[in-house]
Amino acid sequence: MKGIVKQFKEGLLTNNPVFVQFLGMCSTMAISINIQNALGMGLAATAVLICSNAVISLLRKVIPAKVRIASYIVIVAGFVTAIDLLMQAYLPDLSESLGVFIPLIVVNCIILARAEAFASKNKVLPSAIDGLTMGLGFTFALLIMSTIREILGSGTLAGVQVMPDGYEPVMLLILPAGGFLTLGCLVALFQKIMKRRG
Amino acid sequence: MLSISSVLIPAATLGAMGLFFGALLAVSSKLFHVAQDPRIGEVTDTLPGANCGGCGYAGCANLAEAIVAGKAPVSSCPVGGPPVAEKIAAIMGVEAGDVGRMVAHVNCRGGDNAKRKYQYQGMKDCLSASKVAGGPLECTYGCLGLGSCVKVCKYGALHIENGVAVVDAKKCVACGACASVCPRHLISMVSDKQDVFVSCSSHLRGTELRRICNIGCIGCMLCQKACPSGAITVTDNLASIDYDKCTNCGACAAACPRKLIVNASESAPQAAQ
Amino acid sequence: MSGSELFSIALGAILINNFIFSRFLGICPFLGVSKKVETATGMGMAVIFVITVASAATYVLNEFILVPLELEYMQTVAFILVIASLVQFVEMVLMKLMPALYQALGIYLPLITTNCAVLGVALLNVQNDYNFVESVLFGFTAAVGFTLAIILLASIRERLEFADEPECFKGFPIVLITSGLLAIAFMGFQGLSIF
Amino acid sequence: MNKALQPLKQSKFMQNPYVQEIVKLALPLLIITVIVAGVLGGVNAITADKIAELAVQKTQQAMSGIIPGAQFEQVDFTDESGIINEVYTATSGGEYAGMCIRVSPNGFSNVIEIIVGISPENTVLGIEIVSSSETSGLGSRASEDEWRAQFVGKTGPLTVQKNTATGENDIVAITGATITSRAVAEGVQTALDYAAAHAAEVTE
Repeated sequence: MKGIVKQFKEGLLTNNPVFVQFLGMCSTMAISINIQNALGMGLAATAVLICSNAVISLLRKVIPAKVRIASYIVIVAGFVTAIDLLMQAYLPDLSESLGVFIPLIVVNCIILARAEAFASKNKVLPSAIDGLTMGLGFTFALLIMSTIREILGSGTLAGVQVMPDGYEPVMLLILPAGGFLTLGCLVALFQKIMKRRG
Repeated sequence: MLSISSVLIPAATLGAMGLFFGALLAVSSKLFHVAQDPRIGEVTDTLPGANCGGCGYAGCANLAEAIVAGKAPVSSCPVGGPPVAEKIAAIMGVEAGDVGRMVAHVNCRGGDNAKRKYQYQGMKDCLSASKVAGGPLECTYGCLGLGSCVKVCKYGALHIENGVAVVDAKKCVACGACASVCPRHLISMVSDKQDVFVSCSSHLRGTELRRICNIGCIGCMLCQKACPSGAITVTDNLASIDYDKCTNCGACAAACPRKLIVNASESAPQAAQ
Repeated sequence: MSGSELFSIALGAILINNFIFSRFLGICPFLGVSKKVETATGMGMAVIFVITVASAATYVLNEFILVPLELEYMQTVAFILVIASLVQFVEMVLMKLMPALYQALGIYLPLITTNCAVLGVALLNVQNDYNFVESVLFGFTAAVGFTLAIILLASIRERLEFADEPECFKGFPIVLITSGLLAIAFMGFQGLSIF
Repeated sequence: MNKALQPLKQSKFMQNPYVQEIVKLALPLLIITVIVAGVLGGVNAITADKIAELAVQKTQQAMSGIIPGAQFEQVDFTDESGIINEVYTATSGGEYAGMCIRVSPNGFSNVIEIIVGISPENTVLGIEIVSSSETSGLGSRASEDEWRAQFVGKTGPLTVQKNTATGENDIVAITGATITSRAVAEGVQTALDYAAAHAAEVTE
């Protein structure tokens, strides 16, 4: 049990995939414009992470080293396409707003990094839990990013007008450049907190 | 609906592609087989594989090659830390222990004791400062204390104490980043078992040196006479210790009138006056 | 497809919709490998080499295998299989035939498989249904855009070593802020359009 | 299993190192790709008709939004512009009530699907953005009602203006999303041209 709590703490805080390991930043910055996108992307990525980590650690002894990367990616791509198709059929509006970013989960560095660094070296259950914790860490980072960018950038939160009418939204935060700036400040803040807590 | 063909066709096409690429990789791995030290593969696997570049190399395989070729120390992976270092040491057949932990050491203690030629207000970087008329210090060998080594060190093992860089042996992993960035080349890698050091690198003659720094080596040779094992010799107005012969007895530190020979085992002596 | 159309694809991919600053593809290697200019150039060359070959390969694959068999939904899996094997194959060939070039590109080749830009280009080629020449050109110019961005950032980062930014901004945060400013600069090209 | 493979293993064919390497590497990859492809084939078969059904449903909804109470009948079409996907004729109460054309111009980040309703007198009855993944907060504001309402009643060549609409056929672009606004205008213009050219052939 203790191991799992440690993994959760690691996934969300000390070893957060976005703020500490700097993985998966392509989708973090591009998607985090509003909360629904962030939540949708985060949960889809978490689902893929759990399944792919579990399956990869199941097959880790069977896959020879030379074709390791190719087979991992095919497994991950298989899961992503399956989830993409299911989403298009049963969650059409979410799938439309996530657009081109669902296929890009395949090459989202978090999934392959966790598969390579963790799943290929550990048993099935820890790998699945690692997938879950890293996925939640990723969603946690996405949510923070999107709350800031949506409130300041378009004055709404989950589509609901939050800021007073006189508020002139900071358009820059919605644009790509805003992604870089917001993530930069967030990582700085994160490093400051982690440094003070030793 | 779920018909057989709608499952068979994709399975067949992708299976054929998988086979084709698998075969391509297999044949090419045989055809283009390059004799490579198998240990590189093993070391790459033990490294975390995040290719973060924290060790200064462009990725883990690159670092593995450097370690196997002996160019990089066993413990240069910051992310992996000691556990990974031990595993790599085992692969390399080198015990992490017996190689002796190397530690960086700054061969100067001038800092605020050294006289200034001018008040430097440029970029807080030793390299840039040393370009301005040979640096703000009268002494052309001494530490400028602007902290380029502190900035480059990824483990926070260096800090500036009254004008001169000091190494915290516990945190230092001997990655050599500070040694390469210091424009005066004052930082050398020594075994952490060595306690006695000459903390000066100036070859100026005694009279000249007395004027510009009150704790520099004047080449009076007293230490050379006092040393029982002949480990310390004065060459070109500067005392230097042969670390293999030195037994850390501290006789030279006691004999030195300028108190600049540091004996880490006792508390570091204060400046001369 | 007339010359001006090709030119507009090229200019679009390099400046207007630069792959890093406005499409957000390939950020992980972009931030990871841009410490020094020559490592960045090495990465840039490797990316140009692989993306151009990958665009050609994925176009051929899509046009002659996936579309006739109505397997469009398999695009992602098929493309990524091709890219991964292509990169590994190219790495082996280079290691044997051109060791000097391999040393230069060396470690960046496996890094590229996990690069979103490569798959991004392949998918965008299909979406804009470019023909063969347009796809290869789009791949090539997208990679040139990537290289331009990574070299720009690498040269700035080398000077960043001497700036004394606040303690918590050291490392990645200051790099992200710099990329943000570069992205703002690249936004200036948005208005550019070719007729 | 191993005993059964024994004869095969001894055969000369298997001794060749290339073949052994191929078997060692290609077999796992083959197995994985076949399984993954099989699963995907299955998932696709299940979801294919659901997705198609959803698409048709969405188009119907959009079209009845533009010409309420009309029946729509798909008509085949000759498409020169390259961005027209479908053409429907609308008949309400038995007589011809106009045409709905689905166009998909290239927007800023992706293709935008629009349904343009055109009255028999070749004026725009209304437009509906079926699908667009433009940057939300900017390009996505194209689907807001008052911006789309600008198109209603327009006939002539549409021109996109940055701030104020002076001419009779002007459309005010969304601030910060001129590329999306231009794309939508281009889509509507193509539909208008098509309707004008083919109105006669459809009504008889």
